Amino acid sequence: MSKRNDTQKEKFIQKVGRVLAWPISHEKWQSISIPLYSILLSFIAAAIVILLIGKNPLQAFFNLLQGAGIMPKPSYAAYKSMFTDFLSLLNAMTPLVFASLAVAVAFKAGLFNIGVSGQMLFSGFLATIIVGYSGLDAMIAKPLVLIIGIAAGALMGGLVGWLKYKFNINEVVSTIMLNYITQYVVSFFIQMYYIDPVSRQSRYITEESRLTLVNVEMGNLKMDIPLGFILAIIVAILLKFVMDKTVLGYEIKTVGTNRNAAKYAGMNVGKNTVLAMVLSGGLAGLAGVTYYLGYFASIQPKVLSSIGFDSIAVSLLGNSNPIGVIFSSFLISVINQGNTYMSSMAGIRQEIASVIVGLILLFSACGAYLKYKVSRMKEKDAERKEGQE
Amino acid sequence: KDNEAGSDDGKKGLKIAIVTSPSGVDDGNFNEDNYNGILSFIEKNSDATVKAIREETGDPAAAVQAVADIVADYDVIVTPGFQFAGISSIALENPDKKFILIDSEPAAQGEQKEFDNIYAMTFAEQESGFFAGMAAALETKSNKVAVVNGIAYPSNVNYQFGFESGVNYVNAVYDKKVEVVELPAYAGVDVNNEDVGGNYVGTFSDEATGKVVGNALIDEGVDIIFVAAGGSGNGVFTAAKEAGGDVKVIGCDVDQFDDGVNGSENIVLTSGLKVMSTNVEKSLNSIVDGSFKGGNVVLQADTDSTGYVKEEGRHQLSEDTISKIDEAYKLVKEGKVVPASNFNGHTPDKFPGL
Amino acid sequence: MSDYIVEMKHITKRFPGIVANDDVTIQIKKGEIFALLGENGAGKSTLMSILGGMYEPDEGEIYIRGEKVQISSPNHAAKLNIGMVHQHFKLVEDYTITENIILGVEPIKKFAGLFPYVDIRNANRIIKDLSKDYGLEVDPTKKIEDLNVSMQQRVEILKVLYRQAEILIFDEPTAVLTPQEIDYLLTIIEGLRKAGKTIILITHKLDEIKKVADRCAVLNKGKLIDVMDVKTTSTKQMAQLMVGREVTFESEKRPAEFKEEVLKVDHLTVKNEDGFEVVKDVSFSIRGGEIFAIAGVADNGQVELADAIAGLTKVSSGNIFLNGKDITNESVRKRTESGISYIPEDRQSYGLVLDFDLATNIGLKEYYREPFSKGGILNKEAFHEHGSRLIEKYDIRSGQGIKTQVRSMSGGNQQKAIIAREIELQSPLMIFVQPTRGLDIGAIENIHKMMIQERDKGKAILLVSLELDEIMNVADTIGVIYNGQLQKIASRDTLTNNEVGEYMMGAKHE
Amino acid sequence: MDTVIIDGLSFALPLFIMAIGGIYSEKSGITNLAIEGFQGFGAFIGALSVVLIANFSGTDVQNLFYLALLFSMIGGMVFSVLHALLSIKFKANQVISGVVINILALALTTFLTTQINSLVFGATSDKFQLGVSERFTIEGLANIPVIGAVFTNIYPFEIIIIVIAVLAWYVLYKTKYGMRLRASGDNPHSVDAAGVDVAKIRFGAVLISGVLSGLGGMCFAYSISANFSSSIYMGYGYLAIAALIFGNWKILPTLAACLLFGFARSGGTYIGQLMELPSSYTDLFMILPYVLTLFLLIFFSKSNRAPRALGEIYDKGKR
Ligand SMILES: Nc1ncnc2c1ncn2[C@@H]1O[C@H](COP(=O)(O)OP(=O)(O)OP(=O)(O)O)[C@@H](O)[C@H]1O
Ligand SMILES: Nc1ncnc2c1ncn2[C@@H]1O[C@H](COP(=O)(O)OP(=O)(O)OP(=O)(O)O)[C@@H](O)[C@H]1O
Ligand SMILES: [Mg+2]
Ligand SMILES: [Mg+2]
Repeated sequence: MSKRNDTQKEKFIQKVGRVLAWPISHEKWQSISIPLYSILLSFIAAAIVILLIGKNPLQAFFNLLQGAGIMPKPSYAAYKSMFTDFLSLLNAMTPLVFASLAVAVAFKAGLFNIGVSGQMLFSGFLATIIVGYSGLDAMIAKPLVLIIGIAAGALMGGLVGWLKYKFNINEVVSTIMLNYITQYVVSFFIQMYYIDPVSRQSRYITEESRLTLVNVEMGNLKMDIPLGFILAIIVAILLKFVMDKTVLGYEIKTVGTNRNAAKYAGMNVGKNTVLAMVLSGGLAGLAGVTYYLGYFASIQPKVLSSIGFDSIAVSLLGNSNPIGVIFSSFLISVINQGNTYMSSMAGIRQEIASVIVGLILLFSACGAYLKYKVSRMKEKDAERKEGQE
Repeated sequence: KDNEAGSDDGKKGLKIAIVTSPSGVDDGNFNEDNYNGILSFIEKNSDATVKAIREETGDPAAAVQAVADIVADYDVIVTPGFQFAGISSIALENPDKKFILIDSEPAAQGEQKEFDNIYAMTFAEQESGFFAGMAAALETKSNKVAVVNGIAYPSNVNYQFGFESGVNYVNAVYDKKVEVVELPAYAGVDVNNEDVGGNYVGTFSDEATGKVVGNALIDEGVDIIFVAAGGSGNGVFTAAKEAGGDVKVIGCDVDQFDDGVNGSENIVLTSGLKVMSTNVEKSLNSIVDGSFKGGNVVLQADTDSTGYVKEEGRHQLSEDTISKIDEAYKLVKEGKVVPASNFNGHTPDKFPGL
Repeated sequence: MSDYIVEMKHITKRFPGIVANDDVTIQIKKGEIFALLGENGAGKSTLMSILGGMYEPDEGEIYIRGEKVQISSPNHAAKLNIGMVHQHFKLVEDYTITENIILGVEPIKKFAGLFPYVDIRNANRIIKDLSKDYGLEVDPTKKIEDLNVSMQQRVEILKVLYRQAEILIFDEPTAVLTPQEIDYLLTIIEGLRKAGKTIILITHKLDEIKKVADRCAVLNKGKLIDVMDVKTTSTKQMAQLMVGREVTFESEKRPAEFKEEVLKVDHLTVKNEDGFEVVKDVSFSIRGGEIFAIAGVADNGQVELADAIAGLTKVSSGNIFLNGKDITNESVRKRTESGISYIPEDRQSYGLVLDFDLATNIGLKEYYREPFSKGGILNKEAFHEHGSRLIEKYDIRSGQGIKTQVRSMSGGNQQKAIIAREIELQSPLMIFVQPTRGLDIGAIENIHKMMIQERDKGKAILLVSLELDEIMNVADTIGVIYNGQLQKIASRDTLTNNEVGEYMMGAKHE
Repeated sequence: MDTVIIDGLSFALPLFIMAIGGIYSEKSGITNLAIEGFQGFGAFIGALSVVLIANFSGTDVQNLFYLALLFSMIGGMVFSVLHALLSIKFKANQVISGVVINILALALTTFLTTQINSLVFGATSDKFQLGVSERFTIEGLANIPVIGAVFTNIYPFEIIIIVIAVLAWYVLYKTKYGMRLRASGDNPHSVDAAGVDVAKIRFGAVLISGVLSGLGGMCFAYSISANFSSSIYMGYGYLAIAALIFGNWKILPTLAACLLFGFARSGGTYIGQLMELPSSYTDLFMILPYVLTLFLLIFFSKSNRAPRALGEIYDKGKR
């Protein structure tokens, strides 16, 4: 009797499982549907958290979108509109895209670049002191900032790759060490030579060298135009192409998956390891300059941007796929950007936003499991059908 | 405490927002003191509301952005901290909004340094430092006292010079031989690149190094330390607590007595104050009664805006010490004693009233 | 009670795209040696994995000693006294032999009556004794990473015996052993039977079956074809049943026509990672149209020699010439381009990227040039086309064609994929290291044919094999390696099996 | 000079115990970047528990030192369940899981600290105030020149850590569980084939790592600031990982690495004090441990080898 009940219960669970799994059961769409599903789950979880503290989750999410410039707010300050909010969203998102791409590239080569923050800081700092205070013309300064950013980041990334290849130094350790070293050294120089006593961080860079055009007046709006954003999109698409369609990408992936086989196939493992880190570092450098000379215009001493760590998770959420990374960065940026407004309107503490981000990342880390479960379920179904025939 | 006080948004009262640095309005310290001023205002003006908003990076640009994000929805924005100096641009764009900026002057916009809709208050830190220095010099048993700061920004140097002035004042007036201990390795270099001595941790957020500095001073025989070093100061507190015995600290900015609990004892002798809450409340009142006037003001003892804690149960000063400090307080108020600050042209060894 | 100790009835097991076992029924008597035979991918390993508790069958029933069981895990199988010796050893390299054997069934003692600890010392003794009893002598305190393959296999067998297995499954135990080691293993297997154990043996080598097995089941594409009595069946019949056509064991081969010298190895010395000389002062040359085979017992430097020629290992002294050009310090890529194909010994960690699909793996060596890529841009079409062609041509079987993830392919078919790729490079020099390891006889025959075909096209072929039969079968010239040194180079026709065997053991010098 | 040793030890030992946790996890095959999160969450729970107990029982927080340590271990363990679930049950990428957990730990503990302070204690504060830990000196031994400093001004937790470290060594190398654990990190298939549940072993290892990290976090909270706040997330978790990799995943060499960090840190400060450079130079001395590590790694990394199966998602079907 109870046994029968059990099987009925089991069947019911299976049915529920199948219904729940249906949206992500189509293999072809899984690379999109699974992250979406994870996000959905995390928002449900976040909604529960918000309900628990006695607020209305729907309103909160709506406020989040309003704050991020996706939905209109009921009132705007002078010179502001949904459009300017949206632009600042893009502005904030730009470094995150670059940083996540940096992580993704290294990841493809089987390396964990935990040092994105350090690379960002290093390149941001160099660009700041070389160009930021130089008074160069915008036409020269902006490209120069990009070049210095890429070069500095690539140099530092390359160093990590080289240490790994030459001395077998685990890149997780070397990047952690370099993070600290950069943080302290840069802080030292800022405190000694570049400090602005009022803001207590490095002096502001010139408008000309800044990668975001700030307070551009158009109509009755003042907007911040993130030049780096367009670059980020182009770079992501380019990277996607490089990874999927070129010899370089193929080599990096092979080295990342099986070093021995790569060597056997005639690939230069050392070169590819260093190259992947150079690429990753270069991207981190871009993240650095768009952050310190774009979104911001100065550097806080002794602070490593948390973007370096967030990007690890963001890149996973985007499946280490450059295009996916654009979307995942967008999502995380919406939450980060919208949260001030959400807090103001819904009276929910900002920390909740971090908790939501954490939840999203948590659920998306389980994407592989979802995929596995679904395919198992489908196998079972297929077998059952065959059995019946 | 919820970060929403007052009640319904439907009412017509003053809509206030307070935007703070990452530590939030419940940091039990600087931000909270400002917040308390608002709450106290709301208690008397029950149709007013306040929302507390925390900016998470602590970066000035982000801080300004956070204000810009929400400015449309409020009448008054209270912004405690130097990070918010940049709100002057928003103030220009939104002349119908009022801003109360604490502990910083607004960033200049072109030539303009003062703004009609920004009331920016800074405090004469050297005065608070002065009272702290007197307290230390009067209470020390080892005749060695010290001040620990974060970085040699003007506000910190003001505290340091004020403290040293206070000690020197006591030495001169009450014929004591109290030494202000300075560790050469932690000498500060001020914004004009001048060596100002003192004990600077080098950062406001490193408790560990703060503790190292605290321990080094205690090793030198110092028994009273004035701590004006932000987060790094917690480390000094810990060092004092671990040292036990007679080592005491003097808090800074707000009453830090609660942070001094050490088992059944308390290590906080007293605290040097910036009186922010009442000043915030005052200027909110001025908005309501229409007397609000923008501008940059330095608040001093003459408005009871600087001082020290002598409230029963919140300090461990002797009656005698209190009366001596209060005497000096009067002189400071009257401008007869002017403790040295970073840029007022006086030095701790030579200032009016010494 | 039934006569059978193991009965697997109507077993069906499906994997995506393939039915690995299709309604298979086998019954095994206590105390017999039961052989399983079948082409690569026929489902032998799968069937035995089911018995060993690794997989659960989709359909069918299993009876052990007449009792119906559901074997849910290897642990459960061990409780039923079933033990499996996998072909890919499951050993902890960092551990000693003892530690590996007792893992999971550790003997515990207490220190000061309080702190339990694993009693290694006692276990060492027990294992020493056990290994003596079965003629599997080992030094229990040695680490696995210091052992050669045949020793590692002994550890696997001891592991099973230590757990008191009555039913022992061997999955291709001889594929990695030298002829001498094989003989030894077979005696051990017979000894085990004498000790009352029941043995199931998967192998592709018919003479081994003939030698020790009592009965033999033949699988084909997941289906049971027949179970026969080994005594009354000839190897030819078995082979025919398995492949479905007649198989010739001797390769037809015209006399060789030697052309220009292609490879010249001159006083080559190679050191391993620990700085130990593993190839010592080796010199030889291969002409076009020649199959030069290196005979030798495993671990005598032949793999390092091949690696050195292919550029995977650094040379410490001496030179290598290809078509007269010194390539000693060239990169792997340069060598491949100057004309070297290489089938490495370790197919899974060198020859293939297991996580990539078949088409990508088949293009692994040519991806950077036309038509696979142009100006640094890959051409997926070319990969697919090339892959499909080779799958067809070399009869590579897999669940989903060129899109199959290589990891899911049977070992034999993985090997075929590598062979196809390397032969298609059409390099003047082809290095084949153990090309037929783990392949079924049909496939072996095919590969031998192909090697001879390439030879006849004028290619120089360097064959490294542990199997004397294979060498005697296809080689034109034989070099015997022992302890890193070439003991003897001579024409195939001037050597007998025995002579080569003696050189291989280092018993005879030039 | 004494302070170099005293401060060095009080920093090195908590780091060491966290690194041992990392060794457990990584030796079992699970990459553990989540130490940072574990130690923070552990310290959070430890601090919260004693603050609550003190509040409701009227005891002085000062006397709850050992309870705080205990609860921090429990807290670290509870939080580590997340990493275990994610990387073992849900087959998530372990590095990512670690990073996500760190992000979550920071967000959750800061949020909860202020929330609980206001809801439960009606106080507005972003920290939990702890009592300070006592320190003691072993009289006779303390008088030995130089070495004496080791026995001077000891935090009780230093002794506890050493005892636990010995215990950890014993379990890892002498017991059946330890043997299976190390095997799981080398070749999980062999462990599986031996009838041992790899997932369970690894789950246990990650939990142990949570326990030890929690303890480490609490010790830092006591030794540095005598309170719990988000400033506990100083990157020491990552430093512990660097130490264990530097120590080649072995307990004793890892101790050496931690001591190196500790002494280089306090030594750097000491040199700074000796040279009497102004405070702005402190930053330069702070890099000493990290530069030293990088430099030494150049010589020691060649022979470094991670557990063979580290970071691989164990899937029975795969070989
Ligand atoms: N876990 C699995 N997932 C998917 N397919 C599998 C799996 N295991 C085996 N197969 C497929 O099942 C078929 C039978 O494989 P099996 O390993 O049993 O063959 P085999 O007879 O042992 O071959 P070989 O002689 O090459 O060892 C093969 O086509 C193989 O690709
Ligand atoms: N994760 C997997 N997915 C698909 N197939 C798998 C997987 N793991 C193992 N297999 C298949 O399972 C089968 C059994 O593996 P086993 O270790 O017995 O090797 P085998 O087939 O005998 O290989 P070999 O030919 O090298 O002896 C193989 O066919 C292998 O390809
Ligand atoms: Mg098989
Ligand atoms: Mg096989």
